[in-house]
Amino acid sequence: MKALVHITLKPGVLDPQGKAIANALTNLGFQGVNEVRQGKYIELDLPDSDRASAAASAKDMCERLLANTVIEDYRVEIVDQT
Amino acid sequence: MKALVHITLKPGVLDPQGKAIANALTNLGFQGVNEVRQGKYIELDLPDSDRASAAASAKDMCERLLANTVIEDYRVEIVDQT
Amino acid sequence: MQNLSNVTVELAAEHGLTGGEFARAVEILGRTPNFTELGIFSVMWSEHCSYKSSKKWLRTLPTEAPWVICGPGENAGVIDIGDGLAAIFKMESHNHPSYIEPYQGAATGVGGILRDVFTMGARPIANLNALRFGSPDHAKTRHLVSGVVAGIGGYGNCIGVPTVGGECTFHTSYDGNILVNAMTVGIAPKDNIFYAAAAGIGNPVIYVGSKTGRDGIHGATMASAEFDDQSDEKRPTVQVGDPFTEKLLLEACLELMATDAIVAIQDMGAAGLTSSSFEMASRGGMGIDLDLDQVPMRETGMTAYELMLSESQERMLIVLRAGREDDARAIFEKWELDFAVIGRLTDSGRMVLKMAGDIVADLPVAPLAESAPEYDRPHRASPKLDAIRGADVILRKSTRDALLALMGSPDLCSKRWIWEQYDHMVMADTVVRPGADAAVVRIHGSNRALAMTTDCTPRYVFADPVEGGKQAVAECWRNLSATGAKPLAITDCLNFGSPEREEVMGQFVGAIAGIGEASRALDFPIVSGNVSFYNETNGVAIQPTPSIGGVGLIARVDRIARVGINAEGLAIILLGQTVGELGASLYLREINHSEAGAPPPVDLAQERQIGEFVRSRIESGDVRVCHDVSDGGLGVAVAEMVLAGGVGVTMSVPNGVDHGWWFGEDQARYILAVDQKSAAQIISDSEKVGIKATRIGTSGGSTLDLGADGAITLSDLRAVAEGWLPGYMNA
Amino acid sequence: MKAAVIVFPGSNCDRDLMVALEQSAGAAPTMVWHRETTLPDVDLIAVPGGFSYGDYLRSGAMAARSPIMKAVVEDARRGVAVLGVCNGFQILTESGLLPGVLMRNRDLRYVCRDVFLRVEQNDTPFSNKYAQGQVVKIPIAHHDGNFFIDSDGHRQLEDEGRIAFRYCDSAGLVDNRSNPNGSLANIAGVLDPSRRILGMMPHPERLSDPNLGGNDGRALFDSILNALS
Ligand SMILES: Nc1ncnc2c1ncn2[C@@H]1O[C@H](COP(=O)(O)OP(=O)(O)O)[C@@H](O)[C@H]1O
Ligand SMILES: [Mg+2]
Repeated sequence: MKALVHITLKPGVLDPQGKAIANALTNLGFQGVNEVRQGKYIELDLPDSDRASAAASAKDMCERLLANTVIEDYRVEIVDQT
Repeated sequence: MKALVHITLKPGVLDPQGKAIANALTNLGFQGVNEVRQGKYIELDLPDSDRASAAASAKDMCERLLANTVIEDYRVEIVDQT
Repeated sequence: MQNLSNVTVELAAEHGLTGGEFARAVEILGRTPNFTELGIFSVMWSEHCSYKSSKKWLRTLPTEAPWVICGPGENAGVIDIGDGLAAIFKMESHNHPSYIEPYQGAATGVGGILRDVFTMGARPIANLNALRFGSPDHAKTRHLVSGVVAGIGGYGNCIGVPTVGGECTFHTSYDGNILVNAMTVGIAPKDNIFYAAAAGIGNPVIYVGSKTGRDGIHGATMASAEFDDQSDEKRPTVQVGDPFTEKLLLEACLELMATDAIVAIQDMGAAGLTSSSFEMASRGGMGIDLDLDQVPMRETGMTAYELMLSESQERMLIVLRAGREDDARAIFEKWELDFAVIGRLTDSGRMVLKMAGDIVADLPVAPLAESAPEYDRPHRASPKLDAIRGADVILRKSTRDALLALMGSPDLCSKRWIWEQYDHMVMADTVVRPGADAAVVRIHGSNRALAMTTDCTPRYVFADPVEGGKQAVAECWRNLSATGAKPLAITDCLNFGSPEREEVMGQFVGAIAGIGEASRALDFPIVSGNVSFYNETNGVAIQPTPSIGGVGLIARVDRIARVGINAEGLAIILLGQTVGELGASLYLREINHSEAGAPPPVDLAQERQIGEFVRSRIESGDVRVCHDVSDGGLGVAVAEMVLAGGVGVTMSVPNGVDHGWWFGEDQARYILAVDQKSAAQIISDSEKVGIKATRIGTSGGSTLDLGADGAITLSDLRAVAEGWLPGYMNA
Repeated sequence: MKAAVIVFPGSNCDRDLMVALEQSAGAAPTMVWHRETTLPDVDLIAVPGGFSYGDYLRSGAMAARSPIMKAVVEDARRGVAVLGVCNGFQILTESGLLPGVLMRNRDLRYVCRDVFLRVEQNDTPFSNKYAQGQVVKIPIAHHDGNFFIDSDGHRQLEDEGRIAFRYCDSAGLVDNRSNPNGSLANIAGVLDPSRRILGMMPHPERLSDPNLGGNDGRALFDSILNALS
């Protein structure tokens, strides 16, 4: 099973990278970009054979390492191996 | 319109971050994690009012700034403002 | 044996081998090489690995001195620095990869040169980098500067080696071919240096570090081919650097080196497993059997060809004493690195590669190395140009305005924006940080230090390759002397266009002649180096750029000179002759938009005499403030001293001088700032030995007072000098 | 005073910190490898700068979950003093010993240079040899030093006097121009409620020797010696 994990900053948490990207885009001539938020996207190739257990372990990984839950939210999606 | 952009390393390109995360997960006791790949996830809040033009400008942004197309692939998805 | 049939002259040509080279390969083997063997021939005989166009000339360079422990030919040069220690250093180019992918190209350049140094047993103590970018107006320049600097910092900062110096200049000739030259200096116990010559039949060959992927296959041939308009699209796989793994590899190798398990060790750089295994075997006159199935692989389905040519980073090849495998394995496992026994040394004199039970390549080692092609390419000397002096130029700006324009020009402005992105203090031994003539790094736990710098003035080399070659060495020597260091040895990184063009080859031959002459005259031997040809696009070559990296020794860190004028009432003294040479000067280029004229001639005897005099006065403690005069001449040198120390100067300008006096780039000159008492003594001492010494000003206040030409406040000067690069990068 | 310095595989200021501690305390600290699970009996645990595990994912994240950090957290809860410098600060926030996070620098670039700090609290084991409000020069070298905490957390830090150092100019002025990385309220170092745990981005160990361009970091190590022996 594959777990696709999105980690994003919680609303209200400052995002220096997103802000800098927005600036750079404006400098490149893209007008009116309102906001940019940068997060992480992690693909995990897991040994679990059913979706529920894969989802549970991916969630556990997020809680324990992948996300800093003080400032970050995460979202896990399970897909069959391609 | 909102553009959701996924930036991932091209297949075959070394992912030092993914490798280190996989190691750390193993050390934390998660068994059998085969591979981890880390990418970026960027949310852009764009001024465009139709999907086609939002997609086009997001693609342009990827080519010109967001992705390093020598080693990275990108994927753009357009969603209505939430 | 596989693929016997499909290797043709055409396929060989695609691999960069000429018809003659291919014929020689067939002759050596007594048959047509298979595809894997062709790949091996192509990288081993590439310009990058074989030095086929440069060998003849490199042999003419002086490489010996009583303090040289190991000259060119090994991974890096080794010199004796006393107290049982050796300094190990080298500079290398990573030009083409950095143009294609600036961050990773520059990062892996740093990674590669670090491995060259620690593979010999040294702990790296400093990095430097010499950078050449295209015109600031060129569309790509900003992106390249930003990526290269971030990449150098990203790698060096993470591994924890301070990046303490370098150069960064701009010229339109680099628009399509930037130069990224990285240098590493390390320190090792003198009696525990590691070499790459394999020995001991039956000894195991070990692979350690990262796994092998399909990275940068054909990097070595890429580094040996010119660009054309399509190269942007071709975008060959570039390597990605992993500085964290390199840090582990460094610590693990040093740990293993503290035992006596290693017979030979060689990093896998350009042409990866091929060149490392071949070089080890050929240096030791050994044969080698490799079982490619044992190579740690990152991807599935890799072929022998790919495994042999991959340029995956952070890997090493080691020959161990038989029976020490387990000790070594334990160390690499502790550091969480791959470790595999992939072969044995043999007495066959052949390199035999096996995969899945088949022999996939079988090549004779010595013939392949010995009959590597060597060319005496036709070369044409550059035409001699006339000198240009003050009287020959139209005055376009006042002294004051010209000085401000120069201080704010891309080449002369402060490079703080760059070095602040480099951790230049980690290891807590950086005594003189970037921004001076040479960086000074203390030898850990002692009161001694090494001074180091990189130098080259490409516009001089372009105008007159011989004088330019001399000047690069002389300036390097001078920058070390200005800190009080005794210059010991140099590494060079020779960046040129295509050697297949007579005028480029002429530049190369001329520059080598000049470098050799200066290095002999200054007792400053060349102990390591690198050649990078084919730096050209659509037939337009870069300005010839032989970067010179120098290392000197400081006996007492409390007896060094610094650039900054930091006290009031000091006498400012100029040592050396001023004729006012403006040919090929920055003044001419920036103010009069002309790149004409002969560069300033280099008088090596004077260079040596004045440099030694200066050093003796720094060593005696009489001189604590000193700066050499180079780009931009006297005016710029004084302005830099004022900015570095924060105290102004009132110049005493001799009567009747013109812009040649202010901005001429005459060589062999230093500026000292000393107290009044020592001033008289120094002037009379220098005159006694025939060194011209002129008092040109007095320190004090917060302006640089140019006499009749007006004054500049320190804050204006600082705003101009510090403003250009950040302004450019943030635009 | 007995000290331990934690060594992660990518630590690169471990030696620098050891030298500075030894210089003040007269005795070399014990170096403790990240795979250990217990610490020797010490008065101070120092977590050095560097790139503990390459600083991949988030600075300090993987180090905070390494075996030795369990022991560090336990000993800290028992009252052993803990100093985290640079990456060490990032590790202490990731492990929950200190509040807040260290995000990417405001302008996204790594920055290495001397900065000025104002000593905001001198009644701690780490700063008793400085004067309250003293301005000191100490270098920074980091990519992720942009301190952030939510407004309640910030208020709490201010109210409880737990901001140890703030970035300022040479005259002690704390403003946006003297902020090198975008840190909230120019915060350069914070204390835990017991004031026995300090995390700071600047590197006092790098300016503890006049040959290196300054000695203002020395007093921090002397303070520790003074408080803990
Ligand atoms: N790419 C760079 N990396 C680090 N330091 C640099 C770089 N470019 C320039 N510098 C530093 O800026 C200072 C001035 O450089 P330069 O003008 O080349 O000196 P000089 O004329 O004495 O050779 C030196 O201290 C040099 O080390
Ligand atoms: Mg100089």
